[in-house]
Amino acid sequence: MTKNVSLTYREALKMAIREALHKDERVFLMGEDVGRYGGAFAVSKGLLQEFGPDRIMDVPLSESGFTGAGIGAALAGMRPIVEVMTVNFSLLAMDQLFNNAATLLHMSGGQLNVPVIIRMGSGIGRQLAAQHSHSWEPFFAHVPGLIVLSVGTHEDARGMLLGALESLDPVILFEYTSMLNLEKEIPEDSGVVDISKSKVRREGTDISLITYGTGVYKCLEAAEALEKEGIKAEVIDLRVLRPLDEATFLASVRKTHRALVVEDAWKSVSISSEIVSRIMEKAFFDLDAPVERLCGVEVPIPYPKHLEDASVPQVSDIVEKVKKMIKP
Amino acid sequence: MTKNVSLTYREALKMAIREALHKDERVFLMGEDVGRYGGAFAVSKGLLQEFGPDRIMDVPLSESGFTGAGIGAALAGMRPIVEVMTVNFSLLAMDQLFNNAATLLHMSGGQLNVPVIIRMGSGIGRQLAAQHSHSWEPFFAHVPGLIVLSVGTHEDARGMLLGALESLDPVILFEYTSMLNLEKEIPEDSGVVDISKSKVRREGTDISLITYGTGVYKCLEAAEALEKEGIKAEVIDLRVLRPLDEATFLASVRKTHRALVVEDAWKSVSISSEIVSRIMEKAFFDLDAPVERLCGVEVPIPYPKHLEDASVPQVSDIVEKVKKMIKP
Amino acid sequence: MGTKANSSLDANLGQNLLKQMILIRRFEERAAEEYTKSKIRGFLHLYVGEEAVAVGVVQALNQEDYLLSTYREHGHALARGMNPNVIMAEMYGKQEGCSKGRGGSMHLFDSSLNFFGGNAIVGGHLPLAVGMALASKKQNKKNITSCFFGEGAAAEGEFHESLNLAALWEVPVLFVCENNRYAMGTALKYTHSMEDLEKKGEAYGIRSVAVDGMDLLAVMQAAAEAVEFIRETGKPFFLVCKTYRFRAHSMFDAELYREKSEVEEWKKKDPIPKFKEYLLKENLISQALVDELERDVEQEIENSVAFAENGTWEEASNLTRFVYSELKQP
Amino acid sequence: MGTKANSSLDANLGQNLLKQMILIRRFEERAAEEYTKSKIRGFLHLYVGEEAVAVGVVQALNQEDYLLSTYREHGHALARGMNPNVIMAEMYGKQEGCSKGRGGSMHLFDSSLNFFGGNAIVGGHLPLAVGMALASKKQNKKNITSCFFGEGAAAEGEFHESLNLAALWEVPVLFVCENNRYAMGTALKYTHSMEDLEKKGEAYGIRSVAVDGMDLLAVMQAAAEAVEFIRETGKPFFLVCKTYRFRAHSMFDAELYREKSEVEEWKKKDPIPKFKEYLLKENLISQALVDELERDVEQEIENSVAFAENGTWEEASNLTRFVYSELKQP
Ligand SMILES: Cc1ncc(C[n+]2csc(CCOP(=O)(O)OP(=O)(O)O)c2C)c(N)n1
Ligand SMILES: Cc1ncc(C[n+]2csc(CCOP(=O)(O)OP(=O)(O)O)c2C)c(N)n1
Ligand SMILES: [Mg+2]
Ligand SMILES: [Mg+2]
Repeated sequence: MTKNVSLTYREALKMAIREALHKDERVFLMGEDVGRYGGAFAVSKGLLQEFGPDRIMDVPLSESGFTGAGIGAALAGMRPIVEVMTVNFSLLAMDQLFNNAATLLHMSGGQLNVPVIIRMGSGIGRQLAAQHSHSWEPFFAHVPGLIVLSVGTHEDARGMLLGALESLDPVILFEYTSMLNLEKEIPEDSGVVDISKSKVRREGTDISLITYGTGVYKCLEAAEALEKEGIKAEVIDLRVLRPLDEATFLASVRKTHRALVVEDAWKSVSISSEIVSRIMEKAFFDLDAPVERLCGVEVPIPYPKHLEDASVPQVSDIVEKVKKMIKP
Repeated sequence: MTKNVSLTYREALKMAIREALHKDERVFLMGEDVGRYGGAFAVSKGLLQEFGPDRIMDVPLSESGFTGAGIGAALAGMRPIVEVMTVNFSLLAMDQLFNNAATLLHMSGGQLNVPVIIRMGSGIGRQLAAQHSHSWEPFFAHVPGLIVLSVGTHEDARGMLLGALESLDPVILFEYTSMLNLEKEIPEDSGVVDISKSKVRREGTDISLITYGTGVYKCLEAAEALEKEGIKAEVIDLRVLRPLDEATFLASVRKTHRALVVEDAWKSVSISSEIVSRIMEKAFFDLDAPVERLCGVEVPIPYPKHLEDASVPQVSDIVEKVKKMIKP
Repeated sequence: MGTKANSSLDANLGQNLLKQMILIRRFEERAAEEYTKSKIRGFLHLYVGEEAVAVGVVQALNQEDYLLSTYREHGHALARGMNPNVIMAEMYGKQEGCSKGRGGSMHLFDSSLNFFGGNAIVGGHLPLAVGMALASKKQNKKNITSCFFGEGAAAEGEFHESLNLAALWEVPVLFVCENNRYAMGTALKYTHSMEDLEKKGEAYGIRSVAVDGMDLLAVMQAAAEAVEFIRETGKPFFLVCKTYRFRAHSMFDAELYREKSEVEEWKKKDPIPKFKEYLLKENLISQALVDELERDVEQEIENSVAFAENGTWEEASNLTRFVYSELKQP
Repeated sequence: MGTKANSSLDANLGQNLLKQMILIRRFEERAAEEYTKSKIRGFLHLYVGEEAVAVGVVQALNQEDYLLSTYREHGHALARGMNPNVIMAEMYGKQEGCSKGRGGSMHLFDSSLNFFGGNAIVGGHLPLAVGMALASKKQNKKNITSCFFGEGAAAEGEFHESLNLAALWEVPVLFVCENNRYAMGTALKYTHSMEDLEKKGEAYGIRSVAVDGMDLLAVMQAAAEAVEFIRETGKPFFLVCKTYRFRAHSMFDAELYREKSEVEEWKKKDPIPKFKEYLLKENLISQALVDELERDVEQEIENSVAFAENGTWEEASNLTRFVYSELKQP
């Protein structure tokens, strides 16, 4: 039996990057302050010293430029890991990501591959207000040609990047800054993650909680609390937001007949909207009640803690909601 | 009784811009090639001669710069109409639109208004391939702080801009280049459009076709064809994609008990996903069958006509789909 | 020192400017303290060491002029005359804050003073500045727009687009680049192939000057000349102020990327003692008055903390205010 | 003419380059014809008048070098040696096209010739070029990356970011700005505050040269010098070619923004007759050979149209091919 090790989400992310750099000499990490500063959130701290400036490249504030350069380097045979410091700044690189990375394979009739990995610190929870708290998963999940992953657990922090490294197509990795210091146990031999599959994080029979990212631990905690009240919630971590692995959540809904979708992103036109639609289309007759959504409140995120907290679903909100759904 | 006049979608758009310029001296139009070239699609042809270069401003290829300048001018008391030549290039201005236009009112605690109008030529249908055929309505509709409108008919081409001019908040206007030459009749006194409301474009009792943009005429044509087969389809033109006017489409679904959502944008995480979700949440028990979606096929749009046509719903697809839904 | 402006510096003005610099310095030191007590959260970017830039430039402007700044904007806000109370309350996230608590440290706004933020996307406010100046031109207003940003921002595409547009359209913008030699942990030489940033302005045909940003008198004079040029010609101006931040980038920064000794070297150029000694030497101020100013500043800061402490929290039920306008078109 | 290169021009090379220019010209004239017959659709941007730039620069490169171009790229593709058949078939949207019909006129790609498009977002390929050159550097390859774009593109933020990155990282990119004085209908003076675009390169510390883009020999020499500099130093180079497009921006353009007489003036500088006369005068070609070249070109073009006509349409069932890779990691 494998032993468990305890580590933070940050440490798990760093282990993955280190392993990628060791495994494949075509890999290099580029991004603002990844080197000398040690990474805006200390994820890459020490890597410059270990791998040198050719493989850990600090870049100027030029999101479109260096993201595009990462795509170009991928076209020319490298395996760049581009860090966009936070997803908020990816708005400056959208043209490169959507008009180039996502289209070149198709536009060239299959001639060109773009094996680039884009890592981005994401999400709300650090009181950084309206311009620094975006959850842009819904944008990326809309765009064909991209593979979009959400790192909701420590195991995935340890292994998703390595799974992404096996892809010939561009991969967008959402990492969550609010989870960086969180410590959890994972199996010592925890490794490469299959980036095509969702995962049932907890089994249950009464309702399916479908979520991703920061929602995973929140839903697990809610499921724990619900258990005490006699409600068995199944927790599905979507993990791959594009292309969606619908088989996993549909199977769950067909078993539980009820579902609640939970995410931090704003509600309208979100990942949740898509999940609800797929259930409507493919499991309508399995439902005992309408699927519901708990999402981010539609407001530019405010700075004060109590308002920030109020703007995304909390564990207690999930518990309350489920209870209302099951025992109305 | 008012007379009807016949005009193209392009002419209707131009009439609205002219009227806006006449009505309010704070209004000016800025964009690439809006002046001397006459507008990439000839929408603003002649306006430079009529209003002069201060009010019809050609700008360099600097989408982020001039969009931001439009936002700045709005902050300082003007009423800019910014034309982003096509929505494909708006990816370069996302930071300005989402981090500035959509947030300034909130971040400033209500101090600042951003009465800017962003017009964008949109959609597919001219064989312009993967980098020039985007339908980005879903992105914009996701973002609080923006008002997002879709100009699906000639009446709206004539009046939506004027409605938008009354807003103190940023308005995004999707116009459809594939419809520019289309000629239709509208009432001669057709004027300002209420930009908060959807519209029932055709009444029916058997199914609700919910759509927007290029979907409107397609659904009307489909409804016509279905009528001949004894199926009465109601056609809802959403018009305002954010904030959604859900009352209108929910009322329709409560009446018809069946719905098909139609749009050109890619299916996953789309406007349709949101419509389906709202129906799930608020009209589940009114449904006789699952709501379905006909959306863009998830591929970067290919160049050849037959493949381009195959990548978005056609009238015949809508007719077929409805027939299957109603008489399975 | 020894700039032309020396002789003409009025004692009142000198005292006022010294007080502003001390206020900014002490206010931020207090903010840092409150941060460690978790009264202030989020990102907090201190301006310590750079005070001469904000104070020197802002004094050259008038009340009608527009100002835009970055997330490192406490100095500009205070120099503009914003009340320390509403700034501190904003950093506490209280309703009484200038942005009703929504923005925090990075989003100070005061439209009554034409202070337009408090912008946290690096480079994102440059296009806004150009547009505001364009509006002034269209409205035949005589005001100018002043826009502060760091040298790191000058690597962004929006810098390029904004300078080109401002020059093309001939609009009255004062671009003030605060070259403090670091963008977070990335030194100038890793950010720009051309370290003489004023050369960049020239590539757009924009009049450009670099000045010692640690010397208040030098900044004042350069700013005065720049503002005069802009008001006369209606054209933009690019002013590079060479400065240094004495503290970390933000409260999260371990400062691995620079030597302590470098920081110590720069601290010798601290603009506050330098300017104070100048005033004393020129008999434009007395030590007693300096002490009084410092006491006044302490009091103002105490007041601001008390004001913030006594502020109220917004009701969570008001969470969705200010997403759309409550008023209709005037 | 009268450049240093003259004397050393080899007859074979001269004939070959003349043929390339004629091929590009005639190929595009034919494409325009097929457009009016609706055989070709979408946007079609002609390069007529600018042939000396593509031919002059591309001949200076070798097979290992990477090339990137815009939506006005037929000239670069043909100069690179792409088969006219697969280009014409691509414009017809046939499966036999270089991009399997997916791309059309704006998206020609040929990875076997290191030709990387065919990019239709103005300025969007500049960052790609920098990244490809960075890869070469990391891989210790000796090839360079050549990137063509218009003067309009130089107003985009991505131009600024790309030049700065290339200079900072010291990577081997040849930036070729085709200054044809118009970006669609917007003349240079409305696009750039500084019309001498080579000055822009200098602001990044990049060696920059402007050359007469209507003169093949001048372009050849400038390109040769630029390429030599890049290969020797590993650093970028900015080459501005002053040229002109004789035809409309695209097939949708009514050309309201310029005088016919201006176009006529520029047509007098047509690079093809100019170069042909030079070759004749220097006895590097005979009129008989010119006639033969022209006949060959006509034949190639006929063949390409026949090839395109005979091509097959992709099955609609294959619509979603090439969204994700069919192969796994090698
Ligand atoms: C577009 C964008 N990219 C990255 C960041 C993260 N960030 C905040 S400040 C900063 C450094 C900016 O340096 P500079 O412009 O020199 O200003 P300074 O902080 O030195 O005053 C970075 C990278 C951001 N806020 N916005
Ligand atoms: C980002 C972007 N904005 C706008 C356009 C529309 N557009 C296509 S070509 C063009 C003009 C480009 O001019 P220039 O760079 O000088 O190249 P030229 O066409 O003259 O060769 C414009 C505005 C586009 N394709 N991409
Ligand atoms: Mg700095
Ligand atoms: Mg041009």
